[in-house]
Amino acid sequence: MFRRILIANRGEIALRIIRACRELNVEVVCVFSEEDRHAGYLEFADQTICIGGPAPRDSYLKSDRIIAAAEVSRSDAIHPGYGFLAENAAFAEMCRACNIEFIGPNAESMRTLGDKAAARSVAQKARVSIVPGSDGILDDDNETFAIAKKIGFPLMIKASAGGGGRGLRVVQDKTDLLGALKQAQQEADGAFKSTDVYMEKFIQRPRHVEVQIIADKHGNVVHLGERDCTVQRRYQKLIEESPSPGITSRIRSDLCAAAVKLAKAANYDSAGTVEFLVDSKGKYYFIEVNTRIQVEHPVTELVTGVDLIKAQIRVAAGEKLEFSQKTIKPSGHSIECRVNAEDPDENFRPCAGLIEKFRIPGGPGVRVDTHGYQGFRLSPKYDSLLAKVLVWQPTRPAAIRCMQRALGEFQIEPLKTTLPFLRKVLAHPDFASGLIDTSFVERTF
Amino acid sequence: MFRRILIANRGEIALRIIRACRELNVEVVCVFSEEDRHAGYLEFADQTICIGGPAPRDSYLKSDRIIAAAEVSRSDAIHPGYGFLAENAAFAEMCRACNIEFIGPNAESMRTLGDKAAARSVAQKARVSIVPGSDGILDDDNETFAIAKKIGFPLMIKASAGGGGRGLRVVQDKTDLLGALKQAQQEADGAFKSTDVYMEKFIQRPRHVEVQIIADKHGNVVHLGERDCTVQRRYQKLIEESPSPGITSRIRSDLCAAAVKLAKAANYDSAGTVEFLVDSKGKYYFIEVNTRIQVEHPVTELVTGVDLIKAQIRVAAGEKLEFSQKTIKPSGHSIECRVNAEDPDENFRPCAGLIEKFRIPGGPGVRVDTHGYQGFRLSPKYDSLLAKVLVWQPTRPAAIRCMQRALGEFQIEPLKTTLPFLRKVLAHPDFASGLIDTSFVERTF
Amino acid sequence: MPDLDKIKQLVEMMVTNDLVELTVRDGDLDIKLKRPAPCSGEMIAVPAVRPDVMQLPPAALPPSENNSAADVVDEDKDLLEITSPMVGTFYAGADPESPPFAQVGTKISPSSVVCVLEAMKVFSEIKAELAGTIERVLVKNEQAVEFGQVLFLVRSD
Amino acid sequence: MPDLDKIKQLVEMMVTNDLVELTVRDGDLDIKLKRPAPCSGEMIAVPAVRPDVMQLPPAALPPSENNSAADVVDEDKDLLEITSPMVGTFYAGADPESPPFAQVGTKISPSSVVCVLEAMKVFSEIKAELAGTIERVLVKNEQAVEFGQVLFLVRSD
Repeated sequence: MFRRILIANRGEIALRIIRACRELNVEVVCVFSEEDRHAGYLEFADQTICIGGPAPRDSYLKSDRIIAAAEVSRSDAIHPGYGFLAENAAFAEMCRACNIEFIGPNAESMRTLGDKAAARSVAQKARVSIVPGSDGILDDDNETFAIAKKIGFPLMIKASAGGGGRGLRVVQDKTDLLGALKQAQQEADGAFKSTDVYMEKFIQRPRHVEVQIIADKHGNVVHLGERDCTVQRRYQKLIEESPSPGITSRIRSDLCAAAVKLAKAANYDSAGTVEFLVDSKGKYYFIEVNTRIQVEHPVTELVTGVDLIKAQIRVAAGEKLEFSQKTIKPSGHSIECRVNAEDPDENFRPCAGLIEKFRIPGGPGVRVDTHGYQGFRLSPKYDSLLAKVLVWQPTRPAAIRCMQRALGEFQIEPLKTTLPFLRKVLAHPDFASGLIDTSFVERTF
Repeated sequence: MFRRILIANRGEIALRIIRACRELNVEVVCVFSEEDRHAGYLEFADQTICIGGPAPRDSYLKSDRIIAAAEVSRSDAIHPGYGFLAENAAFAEMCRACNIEFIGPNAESMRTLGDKAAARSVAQKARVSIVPGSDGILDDDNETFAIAKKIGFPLMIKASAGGGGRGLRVVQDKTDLLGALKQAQQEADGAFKSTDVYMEKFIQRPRHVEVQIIADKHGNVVHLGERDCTVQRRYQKLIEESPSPGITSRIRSDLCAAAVKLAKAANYDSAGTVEFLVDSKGKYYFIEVNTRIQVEHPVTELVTGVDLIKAQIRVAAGEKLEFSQKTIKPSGHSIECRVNAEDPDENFRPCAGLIEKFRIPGGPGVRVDTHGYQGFRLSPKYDSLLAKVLVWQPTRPAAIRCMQRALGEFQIEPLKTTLPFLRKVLAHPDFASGLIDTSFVERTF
Repeated sequence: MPDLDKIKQLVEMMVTNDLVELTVRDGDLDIKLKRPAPCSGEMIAVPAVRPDVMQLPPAALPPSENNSAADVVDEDKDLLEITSPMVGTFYAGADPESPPFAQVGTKISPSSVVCVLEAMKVFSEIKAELAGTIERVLVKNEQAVEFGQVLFLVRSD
Repeated sequence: MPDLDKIKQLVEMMVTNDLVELTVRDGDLDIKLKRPAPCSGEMIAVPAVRPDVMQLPPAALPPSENNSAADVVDEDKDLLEITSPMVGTFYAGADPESPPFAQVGTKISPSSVVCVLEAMKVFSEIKAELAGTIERVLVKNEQAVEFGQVLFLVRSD
């Protein structure tokens, strides 16, 4: 096991990693930006090192300063958390070149899975179904028709340089195909100075379901069940739960098996997440792999009893997994709500400032992960995630009631937060029924 | 299910019951004394009713006012929590006579088990071993020798009116018996104006192990495993855990079976605890039954996944138990530490006053039950229990590390608390080994 | 009369420099100025009085039962209070047909019965324990009352 | 009426020196000034600077590495600071045998090299960027320094 780990992150995930290190009896070094100097979680580190100014590019993204901090503090590993440098393969290689273990997958696996096209090809080789698409630019009308026929309607035409919906057309049947193609090309040309467009199957009303995997350096890969992250707003996850209320146990085991196959095919050797879209008919499509720990990892911890951060650190230190697929028996139901310092009445505008009242929920079945406290000044310079409220109960209805109770107890003043919004979602009959798709929030609220 | 429950208690257990009611979708009425008017947990009740002055005899022990409060608020049940009226069979009968369900066992069962002699005789009938004793006053020397021979040495002679160690003698062998008897009688006469003494086996270096049971009104009795409460100071439990680190699985199943037999013999129909002493050779002796929910009940909740308060309310409402002995599968290890507002350096003198800083631990495996918060003024009028810190981990060593981490995070200022003391206990090798007895704290610290 | 301009200058000095008290005495002249002390931050330490934080289905309670002694606005500090010595249901008169024992304007002596409180089927006559004229009745007939709740405000004669 | 100018001076004296009360009595003249006590509740809002709350086995860290910029006592507000622009190891001289670039009393100009910092095997000469005389050296040779840590205090000439 490592003797001392440097945490190259901040906020709730830094605190989460500190907690894991404490329980592993590993010393902790925290780097911080000038903006975070007075953050409470730093009190729990054995050592803290200022690495630069408030802007991430001046501190949490400064790989050389972080490695220098690991060197002067004689840390033997760096935990990158999520975001910042967590999926930067070059940083991982730099760490290892300096004899500091990067707590994450090997760089090659990270590079492959981090590249969308390469990950698709790994998935195809592992016979994991991907979202059918043109795999290239559409430049010939006959070919376009042929591909469209293969993919099936409805489909999407997307600008290669795309983003923000520009150069994007949903095509319902083949009579509209060429017209939509031309429109998309023109729009793409106007927006991105490129007429390059490609084609992809349009997954109708999908759920977002992801599988947690963990692998060691000895070839063992175990999945820890799935998380359902269908409640999103503008691609930001708001609520996650496990098990998914929208898939059958048959699909569940298919997804989990696919995730393990993919991880093995990519020689994966850390904690990671394989993301899928599942359509209303239960057909699933691999979309991407997150080669890091995720915000919503505690959902899985609550149903499996596995501490993912501790497990991730152990495998990074070369230990074999302490459990096998057989010993993992998920039980009960877990839900996570992200409490962001954002004003739901003002289009989720981030709010920052001094927290004058902060009473977190507690009692049975409730877990709160937060770096906030009464007297904490939330910085406007970083993301607005203030707390993760998690519950575990034997059944989903009980978990929903427990979450409603916990959200009701949570008092934060004077900052605006997403608490009132989350309470509305939890009380919504469609959420209770579980029969929702990724457009639920935007359609409903 | 009840429509509205009145909580006849205060502090952390009132909040615990509020939480259970919220999750059961039952309305909550809280009674409070003038001293508790501004307590934060009252904010979570649907209705609050002041029932009298600060002294418990003027409020929380005023059965007539509590029942009147239940009547005016149209509550259909009263939850007594622990302490106060929780084990008062007359109060339970009064409630039921007023058509208000008392959330606890039937009065007869409560009366029988609440009386030490009656409970011993129930245990004997159910063939559960009890601490051998004279079952009456020692008034004949020959008989005294005969009983002593049956009980075995060492034994204790105790004043019937006793307390505080006066009139108490430990006798190592029979040559000392008559001398000790005379001394004890004289001392008892001086202290209590009564020479009545009785004899009981002296259990050497015992552990305190208790079994959680729950029974419904349909004859179903289920045990939920044991809790080890050996870490005590002056008969006050400080740390509880489950499973017990000091008994074999054979003794465990014997204890649990004995507890179920006893509960069945007494027609028990609520949540309760059967307490045992276990000596160093693994021999166990029934001591008493607590016919109420206990402070340390969450320890059992964490290893079984059963919400005991919700289950207790359900059976009081006439529902059948949702689980059977077969479906209860305790897993992992749980520890509770009681954080009292007491100064460990000043002989555990209670401390009260304004809490200016209160940052509770969180993260994986940690549960905190507390009615405290930053800005809360702890009253000197009631008991000093401020928070219960609980952890769950797959193994006992991991649970100890997790608890050390959690106690390290807990910041309370400026009140003195037992936190530093608890940290010392958790770090002690004898606690880690688990090989302790009820004198551990007094011998060691 | 001292120079008003100078007083004005003193006041400005106070405000600019955040003084809370200023006294000048010079011979017959005696000027004393005071400003309120700023909020000391205690706000943080004092728990808010029960906001509606619960988002669960609201309780369908009879609305009149939600009064508590703390809610009574203390409008007139000179008035005396008759408070409830118990928890129960308030009855203004001996029975539904009878007139109330005490209404606004009723003169009372310490031994006057002002209402009946019922708890657990037992009806107790409540005496004024003080003398004066009823100025306000703060509870309605058949309303539930808690311990210490103010029932009447009385003007001492 | 006393001299307003003198009162004004008294007030300034109060503000500058953070007095909360000032009374002057001289014959008939009697002046009393009061300012609010500093806000006492702010304590709650400001997190304490890392007390040793962790009770777990303490880290066996080299003691010299525990300095942080925040710990440096700001004794003299007139002194200028030279801070570390990076995270690394501080070297006072070009090599172990060489004398330090800057010691107490050393005169420096903006282009003077004051130390070498090493990070990831790269040695960087750090320039003063200001002129004056070194008044204090706050770090030891081979000590680890963080970003923004004060290395030298300089008296401007």
